[in-house]
Amino acid sequence: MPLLEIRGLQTWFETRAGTVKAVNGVDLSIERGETVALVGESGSGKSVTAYSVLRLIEAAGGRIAGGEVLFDGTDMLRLDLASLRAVRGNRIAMIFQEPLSALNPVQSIGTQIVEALRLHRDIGLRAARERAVELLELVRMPSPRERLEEYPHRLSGGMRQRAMIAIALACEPDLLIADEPTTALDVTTQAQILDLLRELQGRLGMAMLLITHDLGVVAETADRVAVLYAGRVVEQGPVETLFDAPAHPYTRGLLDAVRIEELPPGSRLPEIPGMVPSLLALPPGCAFAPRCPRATPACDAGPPAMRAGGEGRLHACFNPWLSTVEGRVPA
Amino acid sequence: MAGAAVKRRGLRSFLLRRLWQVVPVLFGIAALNFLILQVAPGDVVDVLAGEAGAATPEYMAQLRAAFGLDQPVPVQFAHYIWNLVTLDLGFSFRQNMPVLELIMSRLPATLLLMLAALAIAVTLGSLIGVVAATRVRSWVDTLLSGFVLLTYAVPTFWLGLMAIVLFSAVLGWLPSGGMYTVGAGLTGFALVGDVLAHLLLPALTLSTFYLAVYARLVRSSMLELYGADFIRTARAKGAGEWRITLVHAFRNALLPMVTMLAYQSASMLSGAVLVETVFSWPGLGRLAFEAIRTRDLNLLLGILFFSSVVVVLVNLLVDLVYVLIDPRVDPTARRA
Amino acid sequence: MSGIALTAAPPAASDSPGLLRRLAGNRSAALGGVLLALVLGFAVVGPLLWPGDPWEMVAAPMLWPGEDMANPLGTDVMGRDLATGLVSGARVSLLIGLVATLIAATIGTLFGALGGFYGGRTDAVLMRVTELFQTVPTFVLAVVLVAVFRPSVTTAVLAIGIVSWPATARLVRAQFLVLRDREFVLAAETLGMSTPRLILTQILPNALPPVIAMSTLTIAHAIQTEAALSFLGLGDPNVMSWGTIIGGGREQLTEAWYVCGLPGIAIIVTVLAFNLLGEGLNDALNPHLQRR
Amino acid sequence: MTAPLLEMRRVVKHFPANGGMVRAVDDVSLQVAPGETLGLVGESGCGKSTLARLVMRLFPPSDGSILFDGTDLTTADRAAVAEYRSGLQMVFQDPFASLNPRETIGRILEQPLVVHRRGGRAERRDRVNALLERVGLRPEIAARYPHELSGGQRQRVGIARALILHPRMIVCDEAVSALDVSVRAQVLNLLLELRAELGLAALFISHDLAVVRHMSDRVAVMYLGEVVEQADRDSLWDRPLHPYTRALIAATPSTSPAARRRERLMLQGDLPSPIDPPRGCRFHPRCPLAQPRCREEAPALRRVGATEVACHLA
Repeated sequence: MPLLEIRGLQTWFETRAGTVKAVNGVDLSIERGETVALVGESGSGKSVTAYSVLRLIEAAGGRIAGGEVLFDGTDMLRLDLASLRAVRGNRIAMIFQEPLSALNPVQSIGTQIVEALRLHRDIGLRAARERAVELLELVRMPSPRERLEEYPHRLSGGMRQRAMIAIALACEPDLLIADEPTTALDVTTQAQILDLLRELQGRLGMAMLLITHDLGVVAETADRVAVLYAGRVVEQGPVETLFDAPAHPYTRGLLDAVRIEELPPGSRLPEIPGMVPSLLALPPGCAFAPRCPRATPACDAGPPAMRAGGEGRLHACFNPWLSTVEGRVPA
Repeated sequence: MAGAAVKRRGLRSFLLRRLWQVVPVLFGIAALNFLILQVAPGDVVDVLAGEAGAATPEYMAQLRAAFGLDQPVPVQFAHYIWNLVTLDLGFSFRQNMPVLELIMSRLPATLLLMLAALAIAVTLGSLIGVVAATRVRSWVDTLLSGFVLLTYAVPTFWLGLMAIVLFSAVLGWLPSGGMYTVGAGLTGFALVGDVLAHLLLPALTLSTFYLAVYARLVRSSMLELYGADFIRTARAKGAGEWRITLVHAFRNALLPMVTMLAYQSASMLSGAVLVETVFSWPGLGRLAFEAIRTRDLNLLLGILFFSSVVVVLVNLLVDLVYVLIDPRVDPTARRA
Repeated sequence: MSGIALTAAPPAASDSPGLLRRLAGNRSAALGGVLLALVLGFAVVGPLLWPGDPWEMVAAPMLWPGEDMANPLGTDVMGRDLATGLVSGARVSLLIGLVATLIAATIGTLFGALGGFYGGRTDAVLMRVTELFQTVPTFVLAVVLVAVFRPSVTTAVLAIGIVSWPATARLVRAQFLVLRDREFVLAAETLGMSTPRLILTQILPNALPPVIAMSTLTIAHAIQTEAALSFLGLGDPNVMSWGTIIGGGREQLTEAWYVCGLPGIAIIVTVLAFNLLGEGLNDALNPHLQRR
Repeated sequence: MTAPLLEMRRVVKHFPANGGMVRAVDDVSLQVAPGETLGLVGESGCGKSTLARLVMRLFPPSDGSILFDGTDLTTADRAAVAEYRSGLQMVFQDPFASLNPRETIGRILEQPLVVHRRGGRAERRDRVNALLERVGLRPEIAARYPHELSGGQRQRVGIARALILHPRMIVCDEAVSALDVSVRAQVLNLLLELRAELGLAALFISHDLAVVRHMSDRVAVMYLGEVVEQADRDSLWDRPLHPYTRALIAATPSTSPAARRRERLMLQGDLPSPIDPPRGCRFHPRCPLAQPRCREEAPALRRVGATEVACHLA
């Protein structure tokens, strides 16, 4: 049984203009100790999916309209609030994109770690503070004991994200959801944080759901990847084979567009024509069809189902690039 | 280095620097007063001594000499400033007392009224604000919105008058004016109780507007904070709604309220003038009313200067509170 | 006393054609508009229904409203007709409210725009002056000004205008500070646009909407201040305003509370109208709130 | 080498800030030849945006001089500045903030022509339409307001605005950072085409080294207000000399499987504050190769082969 299994998740937002179907039938599973990346452009529904797992989406104005989120066999969507809270921060923890705004500005780092501990563990204040120091050491925070008293605004961006990770790891979760954990950071700091996450994940044996728009981050961090487009997973599989030979035209287009360094400088970049469809009025068929170079009339008829492509690969496309031998053809 | 230690050390220098910043403000207020005197019809001494010959001609002449009215304006200004620095606010002929003495005798009553009104406004205001925020769009919330709108529209002095009609004249529950029962000779707890009974109506009247302001402010900051990232973090940690509301959201919602407090200390003093007039509360406001009626302009200017000083001091206090409750404010940094 | 907090909202992405429609669809704005129309109608039509001098003693004193249909709203302690007085008060209130706000908005916009655009020393000086006016209790200052310069409609307008501008100045300054560094303003600057043109065509149109909304609230506050001044006996001795009637009715408060009560209700309705309108405007002009 | 179109000579920009001086740009000298693209790369706070604004004359330098086509801008008269303004235009980062929300697209594009008194009404309209078409937008869009456009469309409008005066050089400050990958390629292609077609010189500023490399002939790397390395594109990419440049290249995540197993040069710590930057070499607290000398002595830019580098050890 996978640690987390998302089936047919639908998360909608009601707006004046109509229903925004931000997540429209996402299927995804994560095994214990595995890192799965959920990758997509803005508006693809990757963050909404992540928030739906912990049901944080309701406070953000969204509504889970359908599907199941099975964590260790229990459906998170059917849990009462008390049981849900017992999972949050305890068995599933989360870190966010903007560490400065994600940390309470008027509480010290120590207080915020201690809170995370004491919400789920029967532990005294003194012991909790000692544990907090250990956690800060674990995330390689320089001079951890002094940092307990420090407030978020006095730390650098990288240190804030370390503090955030320490809070998330307080109860040794089985699953860590990382929502664009390095997007707000500079490249050199990003490398440090990704390195840290990789190392901690291996050491603690926890699974990780990494939400990112950066395919490079995926390549360097994840075991498996799921590519989202307009609220659906269009392709998923092991990172190495998927990135080597993407089956879905969107995945291929995305990869080509970012592999700038492999092209001769100044040459024309492969581009995906057009733009992302409005989530208010999705086409009846494949959402990518209007931009797809391989589209056929069949693509507009109905949405393609997820099909197996071998080697743990899945794709939702009527006309995939299938020959793995042929490899990636530079456009 | 631990932030707390830095903060404690920074506090002293912060206070000193803030005190130093008060000087130009006071100077500005004095300049404003002087400017009013300069452009006022008639000469300064006419204005200061009040009309209708309340002051003796000798004193008028003495004043003219003291102000050096034959001197150029800058010299006159220097005189004026010197008088203020030496706390010489002049003499009120109507009341036959030095202005400063008059003001000091009335100050405690005003401070008592303001503090009472403030306490009511802050406690009830935050309570209503928090409740409304946790139940957005419920009847409590709608009721609050209506109450707030109405309160903004009701003139304070009119509210006071109507309160007197209802609670004193019709129901007879509370006294209609004054600070204590004259001639009752009460002492100890009886006196305190008597003053409290007299205080209740004016304090409630004065607080109503601010109560609405704070309730609205707390409600909107709470709502904004509910959408804040760190509240989401708290949820993701598994914190319960009560914990989120009180420990995370309300603690942060206090900050804008404290800022608002500083903004409104001046407004509250203005409100006190009217409320004291309505309830014959023997404070600065009542004194101002008497000064208006007798055209005792010197006293009026003294009150303006002195009440401004009170506002400056209150703002200083609020700044200090802010430094203590918001770790982001660096007391060693200059003002942004 | 303007406690209705108007934050410096990010400049609106609204274009005027949609504005009226949005206003009409906004409940507070619609209600405010109706109330304001009532007050305006009262001020315009009133003199036809109740002509005459509000100061004239026309009937027995302290007639209760409805007691004698010749004086439908009753008479005050001196036997003056209350309806005539209320009409006069409506005209005075609206006039003083509008003109004082015009003064305040002009000074405030000028101060805020200059400070926010030029920053540095100009801003520092202007902000010190603004702070000074926010430190002095505004009503006490207005009282002193009117008392020193003799009560009249003109002094009241000037005094209220002079004490009401700091909030506008702060708002405009905050808007300008934000807009000054917006990329579209920088883009206009790199085109070689002259400073006046930059301010007038790029910044001001984006900074004004919240100022307009705030001005509506300033009118409401100005009307309250005028009433308070008149109540204290600092009204124009030749003009009957709502505050004057309340001040006069105080002496017989318990016997004839309606003398104070009616003009108070008139003030409440008028102020409510402007507040609602201002709030509606603020919502309609503020895309930040629209999204909710 | 031909006479440079844009030349910065020892440009310094300091801002007063809370408790000190931000040394945003410190003694930077750069040149851009006609038709050449200079790439400028660095992390947040390295001073690259300040440099762009200095070049655009949005504020004056604290010291040093900026010459465009041989004219010193710090001392130029009004006419020369107006000439300069039309010769050098900028494409901004945020497609949502860089267009006035209260003006139509047509008005936004026409404005530069009006300000510089070019052409009659009809001529201006023709020019706007032609340019809209050139950047891949339909002319009907001229009647729309910015909020009705997508991010990619807005950035096309931003490019059109920068080109409408026929500039000789454009400054692109993070011009594609706010765009999604699929749209980014479209906008970069448009820039490449236009540059070739119009023979434009460009200063291309980005935090993304791969993008900068793709767009530029030469690349300069900035760290804490200083240029630490400058070279032609290929030398810098293939043989980076400064440890910071090497770390920057190593830290950029790559999708290619080969890159996954490469040896990394991992930097420790975070960027120091530009207020009171470190003494000696500004990079030494984070440099894995730092020597005692680096703490004491600030290295000057010197030529090593085809590269200029500011490092004692290079």
